[in-house]
Amino acid sequence: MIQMVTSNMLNDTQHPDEKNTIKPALYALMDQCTSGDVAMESPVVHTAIANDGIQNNGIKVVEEAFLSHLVIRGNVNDQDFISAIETAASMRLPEKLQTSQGAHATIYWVSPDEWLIATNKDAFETEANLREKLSGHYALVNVSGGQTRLLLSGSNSHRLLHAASPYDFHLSNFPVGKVITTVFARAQALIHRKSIDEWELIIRRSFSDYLALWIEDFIISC
Amino acid sequence: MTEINRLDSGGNIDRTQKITFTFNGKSYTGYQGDTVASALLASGVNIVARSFKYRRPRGIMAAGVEEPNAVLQLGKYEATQVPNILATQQEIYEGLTCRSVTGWPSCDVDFGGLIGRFMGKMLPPGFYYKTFMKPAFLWHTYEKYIRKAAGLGRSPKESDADRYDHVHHNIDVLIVGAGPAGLIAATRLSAANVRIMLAEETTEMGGSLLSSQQDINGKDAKVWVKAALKDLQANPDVRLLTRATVNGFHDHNFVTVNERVTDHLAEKAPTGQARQILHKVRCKWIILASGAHERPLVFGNNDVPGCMTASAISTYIHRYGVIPGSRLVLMTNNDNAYHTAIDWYQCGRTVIAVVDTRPNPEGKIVQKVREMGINVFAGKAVIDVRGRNRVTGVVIADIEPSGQAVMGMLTTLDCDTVASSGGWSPVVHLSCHTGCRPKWREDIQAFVPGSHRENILFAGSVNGHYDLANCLQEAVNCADQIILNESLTVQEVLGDFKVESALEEPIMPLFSIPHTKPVMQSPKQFVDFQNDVTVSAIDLAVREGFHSIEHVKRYTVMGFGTDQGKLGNINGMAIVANALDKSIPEVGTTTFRPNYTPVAFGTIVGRYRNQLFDPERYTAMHRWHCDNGALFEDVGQWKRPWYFQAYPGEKMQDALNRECLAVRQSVGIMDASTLGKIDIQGKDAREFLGRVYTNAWAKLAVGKCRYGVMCNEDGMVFDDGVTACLAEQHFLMTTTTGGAAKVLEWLELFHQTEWPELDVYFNSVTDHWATIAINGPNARKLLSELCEGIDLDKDKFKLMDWRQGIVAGVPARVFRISFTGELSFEINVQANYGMHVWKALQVAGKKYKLTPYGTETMHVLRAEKGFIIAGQDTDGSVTPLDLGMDWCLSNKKSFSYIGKRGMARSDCLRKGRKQLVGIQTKSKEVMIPEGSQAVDNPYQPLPLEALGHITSSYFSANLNQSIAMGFIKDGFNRMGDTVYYPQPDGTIITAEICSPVFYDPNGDKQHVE
Amino acid sequence: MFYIRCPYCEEHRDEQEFHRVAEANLVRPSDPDGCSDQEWGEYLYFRKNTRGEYNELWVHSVGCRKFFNIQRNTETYEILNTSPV
Amino acid sequence: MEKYSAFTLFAHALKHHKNWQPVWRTPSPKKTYDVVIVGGGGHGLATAYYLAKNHSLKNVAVLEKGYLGGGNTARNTTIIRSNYLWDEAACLYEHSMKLWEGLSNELNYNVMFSQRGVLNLGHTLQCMRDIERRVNANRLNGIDSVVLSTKEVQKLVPALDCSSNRRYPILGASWQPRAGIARHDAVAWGYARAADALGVDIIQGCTVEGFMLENGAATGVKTREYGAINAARIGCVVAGNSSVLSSMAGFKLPIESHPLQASVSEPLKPVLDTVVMSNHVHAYISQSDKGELVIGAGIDGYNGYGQRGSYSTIEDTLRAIIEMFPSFSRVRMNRQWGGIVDTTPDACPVISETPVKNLFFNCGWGTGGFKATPGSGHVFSSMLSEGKASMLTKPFSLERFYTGALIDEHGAAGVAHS
Ligand SMILES: Cc1cc2nc3c(=O)[nH]c(=O)nc-3n(C[C@H](O)[C@H](O)[C@H](O)COP(=O)(O)OP(=O)(O)OC[C@H]3O[C@@H](n4cnc5c(N)ncnc54)[C@H](O)[C@@H]3O)c2cc1C
Ligand SMILES: NC(=O)c1ccc[n+]([C@@H]2O[C@H](COP(=O)([O-])OP(=O)(O)OC[C@H]3O[C@@H](n4cnc5c(N)ncnc54)[C@H](O)[C@@H]3O)[C@@H](O)[C@H]2O)c1
Ligand SMILES: Cc1cc2nc3c(=O)[nH]c(=O)nc-3n(C[C@H](O)[C@H](O)[C@H](O)COP(=O)(O)O)c2cc1C
Ligand SMILES: [Zn+2]
Repeated sequence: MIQMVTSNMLNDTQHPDEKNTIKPALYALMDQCTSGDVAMESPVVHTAIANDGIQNNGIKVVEEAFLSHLVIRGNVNDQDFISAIETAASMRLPEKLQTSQGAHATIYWVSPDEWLIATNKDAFETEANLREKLSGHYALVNVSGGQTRLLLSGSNSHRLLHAASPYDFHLSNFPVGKVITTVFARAQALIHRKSIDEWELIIRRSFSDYLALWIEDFIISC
Repeated sequence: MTEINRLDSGGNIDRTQKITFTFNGKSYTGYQGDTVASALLASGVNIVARSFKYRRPRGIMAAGVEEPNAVLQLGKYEATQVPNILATQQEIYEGLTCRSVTGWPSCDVDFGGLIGRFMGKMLPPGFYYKTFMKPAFLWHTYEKYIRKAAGLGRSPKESDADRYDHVHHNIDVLIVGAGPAGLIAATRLSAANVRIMLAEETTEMGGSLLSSQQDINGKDAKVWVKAALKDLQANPDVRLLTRATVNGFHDHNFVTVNERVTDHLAEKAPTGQARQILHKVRCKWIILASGAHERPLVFGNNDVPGCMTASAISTYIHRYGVIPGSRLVLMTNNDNAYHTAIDWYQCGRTVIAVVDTRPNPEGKIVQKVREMGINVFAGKAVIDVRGRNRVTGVVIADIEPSGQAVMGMLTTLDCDTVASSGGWSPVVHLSCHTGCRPKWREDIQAFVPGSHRENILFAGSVNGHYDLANCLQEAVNCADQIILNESLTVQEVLGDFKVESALEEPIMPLFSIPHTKPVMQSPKQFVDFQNDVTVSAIDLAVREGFHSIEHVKRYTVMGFGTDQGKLGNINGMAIVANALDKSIPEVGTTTFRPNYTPVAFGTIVGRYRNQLFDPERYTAMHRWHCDNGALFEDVGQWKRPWYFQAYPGEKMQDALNRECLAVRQSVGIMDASTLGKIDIQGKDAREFLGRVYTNAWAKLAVGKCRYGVMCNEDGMVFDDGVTACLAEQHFLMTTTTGGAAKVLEWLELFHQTEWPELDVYFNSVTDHWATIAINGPNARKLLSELCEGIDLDKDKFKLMDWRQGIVAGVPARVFRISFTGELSFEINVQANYGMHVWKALQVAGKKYKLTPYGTETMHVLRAEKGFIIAGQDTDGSVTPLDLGMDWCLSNKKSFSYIGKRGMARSDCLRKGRKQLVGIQTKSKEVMIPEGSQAVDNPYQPLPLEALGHITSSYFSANLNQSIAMGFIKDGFNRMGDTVYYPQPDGTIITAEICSPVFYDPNGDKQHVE
Repeated sequence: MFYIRCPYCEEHRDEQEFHRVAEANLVRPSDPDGCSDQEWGEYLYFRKNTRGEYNELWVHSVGCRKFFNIQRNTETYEILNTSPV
Repeated sequence: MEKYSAFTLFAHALKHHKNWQPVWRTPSPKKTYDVVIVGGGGHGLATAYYLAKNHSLKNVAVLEKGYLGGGNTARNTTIIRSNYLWDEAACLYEHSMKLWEGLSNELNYNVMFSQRGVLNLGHTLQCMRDIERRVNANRLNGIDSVVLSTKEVQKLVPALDCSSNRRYPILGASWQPRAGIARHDAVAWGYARAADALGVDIIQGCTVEGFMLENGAATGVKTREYGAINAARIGCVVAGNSSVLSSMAGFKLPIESHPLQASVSEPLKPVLDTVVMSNHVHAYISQSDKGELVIGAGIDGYNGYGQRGSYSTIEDTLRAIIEMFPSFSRVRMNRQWGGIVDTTPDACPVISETPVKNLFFNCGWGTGGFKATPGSGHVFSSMLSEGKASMLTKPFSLERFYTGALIDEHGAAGVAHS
């Protein structure tokens, strides 16, 4: 915590190579967003899903663009790690295949040592806040530009999932709040059941044009 | 054509819906609910095909998927042609167009028939292995004719415009077949709150009950079927599918079901609908209730149109109101077939006789038939059929109780239809797809499913329960077993039934009827109709030494057809057993494999065709590239700009020259976002890097970058890239575009399995960062116009440094690394800003004539500098030493890094290995094509010893000459030597071995102000 | 089509989420430089490749990205057990 | 051996085909043989034939646990070509190709070797570089091999979609006109018949369960059905089961056995006159003389001896076929099956002495050994008769996995799985 130095500080003169006046930073924390008036483009900006999304016959898909996505890595057996995260996020770290929902954020379980937090709060602040609390062996990675969240909803939404993925989405196997990462069309997605007929899909930017095309192809013929 | 064989009533067809269709150019009518087969039979059509080898006229023999003859070409339009559709499966719709796939000029008059009749003797099985060998050069010509003669339908020539879909299911129980067994199992389970799918191949649920006159609970079984369906439909957890074939049973209870959604509606699927759906089902349990196929008996000329299986005739009568003839002779070795005689009789047509091969049939049903006044000849068999295009009569004789010989007087009976029944073959196919073998049951003369590892249960006639009561009971037991095993609670007990048990007399073990003449001289007795395999063919195969049933199959091609021998295989096995004097189980079956019935390629592919075939991965700036003349190169799944056309039609080499000069003379811009990027955090990150890279990482300072090469454990280069030290315990690794996923998995593999004690985490950030490279003497000037917070002074921001600042208003990490040899900056911004920064650079770059360039120019520029591209200049057999990269190996590391031991193996250290060098053509304007092979003396006779190949070759506009890199044996020691590159056109390119660095060898360009 | 229980996600997933990596328990020699060519060759290439019960290393690549061991029968394709590495 | 020809066929027809002789005998094994060959696939049978024919070793037995030719020989897509990248491999496969060219007449059995040409398509710039490299190397080795443009490919194969708007457009191809396909079963049968005629005992239904070993040397085999059989030399040619056999002798091989699948469509009128292979989208296809499209699928990643693989592999393959041939979408798939292929780290075979004296292995042909059947048998018979490697086989010894002198035919070489 004392060692926390954002690499903003590295900018010009304080290169640690040259000036060893402060303790070197362990991790490079960077505010990657601009406060200025700069045009952002979401991964699906050029697809049918952009803006108001696409819908037909009881299936709707819209993007929840420009959320902050942060990967958290750490050891669940490390009580300090758990409590640091929980204090910083004011949320519980979800159990296996679960999510936890806060006012501004959702934390998704990804793997035994990996979680994803998606929040409408600033990524830098969130990360800084977490890093301030954390110590020991952990990692935080800002991936906000690398993925986006889609909201799939409607009474027929499960049909889209059944066409795209071999996983069992039946309520008995996939209750509200569960999350998995699985095969989706010929790419992959993190899928979270938000309510009976609402699903969050988190997909990678570089695959999003393809997936949007797939979704469009499905929805117009469903 | 009038429907001379249509009964006045009966059948599950809609007589208010008359439908017209075309067969072989002639128009026919039928009713909604007819198949092509039932409609053709109704109209008295006899010939639907010519046989494969002997070109004999063939008619419809069966009523379902086991039909071997009635194979049609379907379709009016080119794009919707479907080859090899079974008339017995295809429902008619208005305007349906189909024709026979064999017969020239038509299947009614086939000149091939003459050849077949006279040349037939020359065509025993495998005749082609024995002939056409001399003269050898003529084989190709023979082959052409063989190919033309073979093949059934034809492929469409145009692309399929229809849509196909896949649907995944995870369910508790899949029930295959909706006969009485399947239906009652579904009913019983439907009260247990489980997810069920019931899939039925035909158009209607009910199975054999639809073709018979049985009662359940005291009423016509069809009433019971309706009621059961109604109940099932009311349960949302039960999925009912008709026209849905369970075509494959795969490991771990994974099953594919092919649903033909619109084939009965029209040639092309109605707009918006998928033509077919592939259901991919993962189920806890399977109940196989797929029934049994009746097999015909084998006798002389048993293929003349008018010869059918007994049950098929009953099906045509009951399901379609069609009776396929006037005067019937029925031959059987069992009781069950008597039902067909009764059905025929009750239609008011003549049953000439029932010929029962059993010496003393006395069963209830036999009595009943006798009482109807029908002749029953016991202990006799049909040995031959009269007629060519249609049965005109049969020859019968006494048969020994052993079935081994016929004797006595021959009698001829006039008739136009011969039904035969040789017993039933359970549809065990699916039960065998995961490698289990069926087992023989002597009492019913049939194979039933063998024992299984999987959760698969068998109910009904598939398991040899031919009696309806037993059949239903077994299905109920299956359902109960699942309920018990899964500890399910049942709300109410469903599926109780009352059925009168109809005891039958045993079947006589008989498959093939002997003839008075020896096998080789008797009239043709067909076993596999589609492939023209006869008893004598099988007999000959066995005599020639093909004793294994698999050999017989392959030598005679029995069971190779579109029907996979559903009708004939068991008879064939029995004939082999007889010839070898073995039992049928000793001979065994051939292997059952998917598909149970054929499945369209399109269905298997589903949506994943054309644009959806494979993902196209785009960067954040992709749209700009599209709008600005980019042509793309496929790199892995990525689309990368290859080069940009400044104007439509600009030639590639012109574009490259322009781009290359722009970079070296002013500044160029490239989208480098596709490079793999891996975020590495943890206190042991440095140590880890030192283990997976060949060079040293211990001292890399924060703010610095370093190039690294990664090897496999065998010492061969597999990826390379630059890694930056972001903070003491935080690194950013870059990989090649194609290598990203592989490298990440490689790191994880070693971390998770070998060195879990190292504290480090890896995460892909490839998609998170948009990476823009600006290269050229004006790169700094350009950057300085948009950049804040970074001192760009060349001594403050040195080569292999990185800095953080603001570019075009966006926080960025800027790396001063160079793959072109020019002054170069790689700007990384969060990808949502990528397009903004890219565009801002375009605007600011105008005054420097900022030029976008693609991968090809990047390749030329790096080649001018002698930099390698992993994957192009390496191929998995190249060590860093072979590349002259000794400088990249650190032998001072305490840990034996990955690849170190591998590259120290004796062959990797031997003299004379191929080494990567520069190649300069003697005529500097001549380019050596990539892939050209070097030789020392091109005038030697073949084979020539190749010294190595050209890996990279370009025209360098900057140097105004060609440049190349390539491997040469012992190349490092041969600088200045001349080598030759012989070309396919006979020319020889002369070149000199040189340093691969063609441009700016001292690296001065990096130091421009 | 295998149905594989990931020992980390603790539930069954379709085969498409996984891929096989290698024979299980191939341990990198602790002193590679001390190995003879023969020993190193054995480590690199020579495998049990058992017909019958066999241990393999798989990875839940479209999922939790964790490597794990499978004990399965290469003849019947039954999976007997999966366990974390 | 009775001579086969149109004339004898006619003569037999006159006698109602009553007098054809068995193609091979059904002997019981003797106590002792000069050479025992384990595995009655094409390679084993060819080895036996050449031992008898070229090395005058007639006291030879082939032991086959199932029916002869029932292993991968029965289940491969029959592609025959010799356009391999590395000299060592190219020479071996070209040696085989030359034998194919006279094989029907040599064996007096028409193996229906159809030199209809093989195309290896390139879909990316790197594919094309690799193709150029391989074709150039082939030419120096005297192998007929050329690079074709997209246009030329289209002309050869009208059904192929060569337009530039495909996901992975076809940029060109390598073309070997002498390459082609053959009738796989006939190859096994032809060799068996010819070997039998020279006195080789072919024993089907005879499973080798172990070796008799004395002082580090093999002296015979133990069989399940017939007990011990002595042999001066033993050659194992058991493809996917090689590791099973080597473990009986106490050593491991650099081999892993994987399922490789294939499928056929229903028979069609001629629509594809050559063989089309694509490494990149990964599928290969030809049309047999009977009319079915024969399609080779990918290899499954896991080890398996089940002669079947995963359905997703079949899906992937058909996706690739429809990407290349969109007009085949309504054609239907009739049957799919699998074999067990013995893969090596460098996709080249092992033809080698072993740590056990007098025991030799010929294996590791993996996904592409059918084409090598005559050549493999030819060179292995020399090894068995001389007890050591020849020029052609030396590079393929086990030794290379220690020295590192691998002959890496992966990737760059357009190995594909056939
Ligand atoms: C789907 C598929 C497609 C292929 N496509 C091609 C292609 O297009 N072109 C090409 O060139 N190659 C292809 N191959 C590879 C080719 O089939 C094989 O490399 C080749 O057939 C191997 O021949 P073989 O005689 O060595 O093996 P096999 O034919 O497999 O013979 C080995 C024999 O050994 C027997 N055996 C095993 N264990 C024992 C024992 N303990 N005792 C006694 N006998 C035993 C087996 O029963 C078997 O008959 C393909 C393979 C497959 C599976
Ligand atoms: N007395 C006899 O000799 C005898 C012989 C056989 C059958 N039978 C009678 O037949 C009935 C047998 O009933 P059952 O329920 O066992 O069989 P069934 O023949 O009535 O039903 C089986 C159903 O399965 C379907 N099917 C088969 N394979 C399929 C697949 N792969 N995918 C989808 N559907 C498939 C068939 O289309 C059929 O509708 C009983 O009524 C029995 O009395 C009598
Ligand atoms: C080149 C080739 C062509 C084949 N053609 C057919 C065919 O037309 N019909 C068929 O049913 N099987 C065909 N087969 C597959 C065989 O029936 C069988 O599945 C294969 O030899 C594997 O044997 P198995 O299924 O008995 O294990 C073909 C096999 C090969 C190798
Ligand atoms: Zn997992």
